Amino acid sequence: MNNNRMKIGTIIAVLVVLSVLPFLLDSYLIHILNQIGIWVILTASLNLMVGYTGQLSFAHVGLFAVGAYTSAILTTSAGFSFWTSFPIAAIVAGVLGFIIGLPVLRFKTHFFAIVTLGFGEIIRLTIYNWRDLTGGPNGIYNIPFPTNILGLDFALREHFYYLILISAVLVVLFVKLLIGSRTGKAMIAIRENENFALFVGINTWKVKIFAFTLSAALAGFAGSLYASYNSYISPYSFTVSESVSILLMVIIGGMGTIIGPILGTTFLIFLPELLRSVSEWRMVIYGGLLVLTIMFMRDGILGLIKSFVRKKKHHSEKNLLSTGKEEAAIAGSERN
Amino acid sequence: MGDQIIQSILDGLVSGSIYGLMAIGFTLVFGIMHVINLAHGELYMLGAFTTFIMVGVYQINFFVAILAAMLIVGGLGFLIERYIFRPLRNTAMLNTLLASIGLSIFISNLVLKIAGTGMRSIPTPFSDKSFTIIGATISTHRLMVLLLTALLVAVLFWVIKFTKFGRSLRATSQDQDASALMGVNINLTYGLVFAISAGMAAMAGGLIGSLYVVDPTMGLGPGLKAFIIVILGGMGSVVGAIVGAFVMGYAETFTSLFWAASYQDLVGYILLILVLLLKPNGLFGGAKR
Amino acid sequence: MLEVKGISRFFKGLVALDDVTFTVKQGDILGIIGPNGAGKSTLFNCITCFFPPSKGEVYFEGKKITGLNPFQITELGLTRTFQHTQVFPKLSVYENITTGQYVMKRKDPSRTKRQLEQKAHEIMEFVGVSEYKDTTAENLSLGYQTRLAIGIALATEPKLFLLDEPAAGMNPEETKQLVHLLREIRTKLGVTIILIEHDMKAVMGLCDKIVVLEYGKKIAEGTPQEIQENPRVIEAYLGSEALA
Amino acid sequence: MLKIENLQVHYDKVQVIHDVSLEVNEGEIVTLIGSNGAGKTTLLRTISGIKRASGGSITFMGEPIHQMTSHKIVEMGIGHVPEGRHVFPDMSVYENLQMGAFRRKDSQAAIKKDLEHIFDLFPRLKERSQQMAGTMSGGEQQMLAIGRAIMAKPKLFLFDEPSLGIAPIIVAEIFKMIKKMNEEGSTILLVEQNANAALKISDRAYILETGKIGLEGQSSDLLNDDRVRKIYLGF
Amino acid sequence: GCSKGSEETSGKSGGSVETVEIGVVLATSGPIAQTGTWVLDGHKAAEKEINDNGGFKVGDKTYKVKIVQYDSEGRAESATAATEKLINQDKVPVILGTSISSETAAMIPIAQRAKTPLITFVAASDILTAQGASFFSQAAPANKNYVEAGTKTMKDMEMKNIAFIYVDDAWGQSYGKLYPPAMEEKGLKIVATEKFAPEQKEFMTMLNKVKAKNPDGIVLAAETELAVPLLKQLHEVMPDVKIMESGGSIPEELIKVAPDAVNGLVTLSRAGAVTPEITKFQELFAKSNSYKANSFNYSGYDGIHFIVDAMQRAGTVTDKEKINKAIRDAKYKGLIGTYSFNEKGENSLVGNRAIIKDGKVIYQTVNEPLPK
Ligand SMILES: Nc1ncnc2c1ncn2[C@@H]1O[C@H](COP(=O)(O)OP(=O)(O)OP(=O)(O)O)[C@@H](O)[C@H]1O
Ligand SMILES: Nc1ncnc2c1ncn2[C@@H]1O[C@H](COP(=O)(O)OP(=O)(O)OP(=O)(O)O)[C@@H](O)[C@H]1O
Ligand SMILES: [Mg+2]
Ligand SMILES: [Mg+2]
Repeated sequence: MNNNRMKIGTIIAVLVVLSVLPFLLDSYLIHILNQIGIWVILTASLNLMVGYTGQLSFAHVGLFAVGAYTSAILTTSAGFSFWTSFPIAAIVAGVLGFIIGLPVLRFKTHFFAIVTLGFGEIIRLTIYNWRDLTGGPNGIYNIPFPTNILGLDFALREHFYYLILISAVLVVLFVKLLIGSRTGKAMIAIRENENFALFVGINTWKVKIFAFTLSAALAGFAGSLYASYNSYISPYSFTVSESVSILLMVIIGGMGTIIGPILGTTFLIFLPELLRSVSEWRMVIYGGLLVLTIMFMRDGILGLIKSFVRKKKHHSEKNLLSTGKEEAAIAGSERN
Repeated sequence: MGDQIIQSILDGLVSGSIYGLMAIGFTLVFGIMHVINLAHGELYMLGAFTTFIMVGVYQINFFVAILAAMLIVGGLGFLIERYIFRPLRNTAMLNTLLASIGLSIFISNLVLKIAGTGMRSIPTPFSDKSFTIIGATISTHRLMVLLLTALLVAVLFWVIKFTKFGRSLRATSQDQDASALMGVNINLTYGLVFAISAGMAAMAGGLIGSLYVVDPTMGLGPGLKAFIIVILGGMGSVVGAIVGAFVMGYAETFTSLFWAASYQDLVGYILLILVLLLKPNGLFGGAKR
Repeated sequence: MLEVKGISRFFKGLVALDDVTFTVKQGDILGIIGPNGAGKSTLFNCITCFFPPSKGEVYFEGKKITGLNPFQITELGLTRTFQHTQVFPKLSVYENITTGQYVMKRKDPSRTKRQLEQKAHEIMEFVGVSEYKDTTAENLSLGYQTRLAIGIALATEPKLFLLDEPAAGMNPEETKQLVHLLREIRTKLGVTIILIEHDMKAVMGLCDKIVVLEYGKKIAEGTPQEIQENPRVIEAYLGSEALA
Repeated sequence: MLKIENLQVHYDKVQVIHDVSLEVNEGEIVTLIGSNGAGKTTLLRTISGIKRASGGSITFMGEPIHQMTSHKIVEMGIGHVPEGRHVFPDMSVYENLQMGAFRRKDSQAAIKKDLEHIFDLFPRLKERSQQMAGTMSGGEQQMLAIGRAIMAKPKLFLFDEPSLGIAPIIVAEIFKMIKKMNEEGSTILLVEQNANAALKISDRAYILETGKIGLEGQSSDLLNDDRVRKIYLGF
Repeated sequence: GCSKGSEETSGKSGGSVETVEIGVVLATSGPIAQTGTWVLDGHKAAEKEINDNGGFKVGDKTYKVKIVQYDSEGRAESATAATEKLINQDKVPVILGTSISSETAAMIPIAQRAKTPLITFVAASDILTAQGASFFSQAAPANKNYVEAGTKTMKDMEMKNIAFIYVDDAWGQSYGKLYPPAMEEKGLKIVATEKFAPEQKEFMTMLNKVKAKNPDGIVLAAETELAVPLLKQLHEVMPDVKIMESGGSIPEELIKVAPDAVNGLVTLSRAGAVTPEITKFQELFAKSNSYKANSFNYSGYDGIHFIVDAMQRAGTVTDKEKINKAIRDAKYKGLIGTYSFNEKGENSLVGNRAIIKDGKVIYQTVNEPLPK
């Protein structure tokens, strides 16, 4: 009980600090925070698949792009405002996620990873080549900011910050509630042992497609925020290397936890910014630090913090793409 | 058109073997160590640079240089396995995948930092002479690539299938603990596998790098492509990797011939997905895993 | 309660099951024995729809279940354990059990969260893993993993429970406890049981009826007494000094 | 031949073997029994170097081996039939057996001869010599695992529950075989749940209770020990 | 570097010399780092020159130049973050960048909002000025200005049947749109059109397909990195064909890496005939760099001088609005021509050309006859 109260207290304190930041920081730092906020939504959505359902998706940057482009096209060519376009963007990305999910979710582990990577790239290349609709490599520019509400002027980084903050908090909260639910438990069971999950009565297919669709819709939502925050989007922002970065964010933070991806996102967006002062060696150091982080923080940043706090005995192996033992085990049971 | 199709068949063969050279090394590490080494492309780049330095700067014989590059990069691969992948062994596969991503960023930027952005090209001893086979032409250099790939595949296939070392590789890939109980030196085996894979990437770098240009970012595309091909072919299978490479090579060649070269990647990905939908374990993937 | 009608299963030319037919009565414990590779696990896989039989059908409470999905069968009240014990490796014992309760919401929506929690504790107590409540499942020894697997299965509240060699790796005392547990499962929970087991003491002591498979064919069926005296079974499976 | 002194083994921070000392003399069959989770498997894995000890020592033929890597230990002559069989699933039965002889430097002919010997012992393996081991039934795999260990011609065998999941008729065979192997000169450390059978064929026995040696003695004595009879023999 | 540079005094030559920080965003790592690095080297050469000469005067004050450069890695996210940092933390009065259109396009709205002049000397895509940002100016010769020079050159090279091959990126696509009508107007016949992906290294099939159409001239639009493998393979397939490249490639680089394949190649160029200023710059450049200056170095060098000129005319090193106005009103003669802008921020630089002959590069305007 006490523990819980402390947790809630911490969360409220963090939220209070977060909400006064625009009064304390300059626009550059607010911009970085805004980027983090948008990416937190994206990584929370990816975490649903990777961390909780155990499916290594590389399609999320593609779905993010779909959200961004839907929103951008609606607001620039069809006269929609952000407020009407973002739900549509989320729905379009969700529907596309569902359609992609139908064939893709039959695959597991590497095959799932590579097929989703394929779909992500197909989305990007379609955007790249469908010039009439998307502007092709030229991208879409002059995407309007959300129209002002509640006295907030979204052309200002500091004001947009609140929109992003609220969205991110809501999405993270939503993910947390979902994970606590029966469906969330089913997702975790699938991650742990998919074939066995069937035998405790989980319709694994349905749960997976639900998770994928939902997570696609969240990615689409993040995309629509991204488009109207930046005013300009181009297919160059949605490449495989971006997929890799968000995956790193989820995992380095500590996947399958709520806070992990937030920490990871913050770390991996701040790190290169901090390194700007050593500009010459920046990317070398970044790459080296990544390797070291993975080698010495198996459970991600969150794991490291936890082992400092010594609250729980840590789990040494995370599950995704496990060394293949479980699969061998279940395959064995099929044979024996 | 007929001539062009024959020519394209030959072109596809060359493209396929170029991809094959990359993919075999990748699939070895993947199949035996269960490590998805996304830094494979960077090893290829290092191979090209090493060859370049030896041939371009020190005027060493091209073939000797490639051989030396294989040894040097192979040795580096051994060290990488020892100090990065071994500590991560037996943890989730994702860890090694991520470490390899970090490694790839590290290596390519380090080379960029040291060597600068400039492009280089490796002088080759091959003459401009080309051969004409039933109306299609192929240069000496490309013919060389083709033959070397064929040779390498044959040797590798034989080693894995029929030698004791090959058997221990397969055993280790299937059950590490049990192989240790049979007396297989796991650390050495993994180190060698990684070294062989790195050496092959280096050979590809020297041979192919001299066809194109050598620069610090040249590994990015081929590394990813190797991964895709390996999955397409069926992971861990050497034959699969080769067949996958040729399927990819021909898909691109014919896209280029009948449509436009710029749609190659799109077609490649669609093909990958279609193949996996029909054969979920890849073209040569076993029924399991 | 369960009718298995003429089931066959082929693996690339190998006949793993050959036209096997039998029935199980409500409340019975049926034993399935046979030499290694006789097709016992394959039979379980066909019944629980892990994969379909090549021929034949299975009826559960009069309803044809062949062709259904495993999760549907679990909902119907048929559940199993695996020869190669299956659990959710990274979850705690308690979480494993509650995951097993997934279907309860469908089966009996009236149950409250508290009731389910209490039930989960009862199950852990029942199968004897309470003291490992917070241990990660993969760190349990094999024997305890087997118990946990039984616990997970019980959490789905099955009417028919199939166990594939649960006593493997247990010592006689533990096997005794297991036999006791299975009896209780039958009497207290009213669950019908099908059991694959090589431990003859357990099988003979527990089962009402035994089916013997060899090379995929049913070679005998009867009470433990009949089976023990069946010369064909002795020759194929028990061996002359089996019960020594 | 094998001497374990004050062995300590940890998984992460949890200690599962506490101060265990035991000894196996040349030519003996020594049985190790204990309940689930007592640490029997862990002990065997530590002997063959797959798991590292955190304290204590293991000496084999006078040489300390607790720091050696497994392939060295295998070379010194320890063969291990692991719990859960661990055959190579995607290799044929034949290749699995060949893997058993991996460290042997004998001629092909000698190896071939031993293969035939295994096939005599387990005709089922001969029948299925080209089948992928992973598709064999549990019992078949167990036979294969034993056969594979014999192929290495070790001086000391570690058996981890060889009767697990095996039909009674074959269990009897396996125990007979172990006895026979012993008579032909092999030393054996046997972990078994089927304590009755194990104690009958063994010379001495240890009882492991949650990571500690609870009892040790002549097998015949233990067979008659009340506590042992109740817990491990089921009388 | 979070100092408020314009206020800070640098103690070196007396107390009165202040430093002006000029913001630069360029991709110096990532897949397209080459051009950015060249431009940056040009910037640095100018910085050094100005400071070695004791700085520059605005009104009666003397200032030194300090370049604050951030790497954008080829990623729009990094470019925007760098821009925000330059504006809000380094508080630079003006930003130069980048060499990549997609990055620059993402930076424009930020600069516009912060009313900070942004000017690119390299990114040539027409989408940049299309945003209609008053604080953005494009000082790179636009593609449409090159088309004129291009068609003229094709005529001069006496190409009859032309195969047109371009890279399928923002820059190449704009040629894909611009060239065909312009060529048709000039009576130049296109027998084949091919586009390829920027990642592509293998061109055999495409080239064999082109070869089947028997062209006598090839018109290329490809950046140096992409052009090299393409030209090498082109040399294998059609050793005798005439080739014109449309200004994406740096001839000195081509000679360096593919000497055999590029003999006789004509490439459009931002730099024209070698002037005394260019010669002087090349000598200066050679002092601190290990390679021979190329036209992207020229652009970088021009960039810093251009800004200094604008500040001098604006009479301020801090007032961003005034500096921006001075930029837009410029008539500055640099190494590659005279920079001036229309109200949309488009420049009026024209295309020149460079001819590779026997390992040498000959620069000229398109009005001069091609060397024999
Ligand atoms: N997936 C498969 N592919 C090929 N053959 C298989 C497969 N699964 C089982 N078999 C074969 O079918 C036969 C029956 O296997 P099954 O696992 O049902 O035996 P079992 O009676 O359970 O034996 P045990 O008591 O040893 O567990 C065996 O010979 C086995 O090798
Ligand atoms: N990989 C592991 N990580 C953490 N703990 C483990 C691991 N493997 C085993 N243990 C723990 O070590 C203890 C001993 O396990 P071990 O497998 O050696 O027992 P055992 O005597 O072989 O039991 P069984 O008869 O069930 O096979 C158990 O408490 C088990 O939970
Ligand atoms: Mg079985
Ligand atoms: Mg054990």
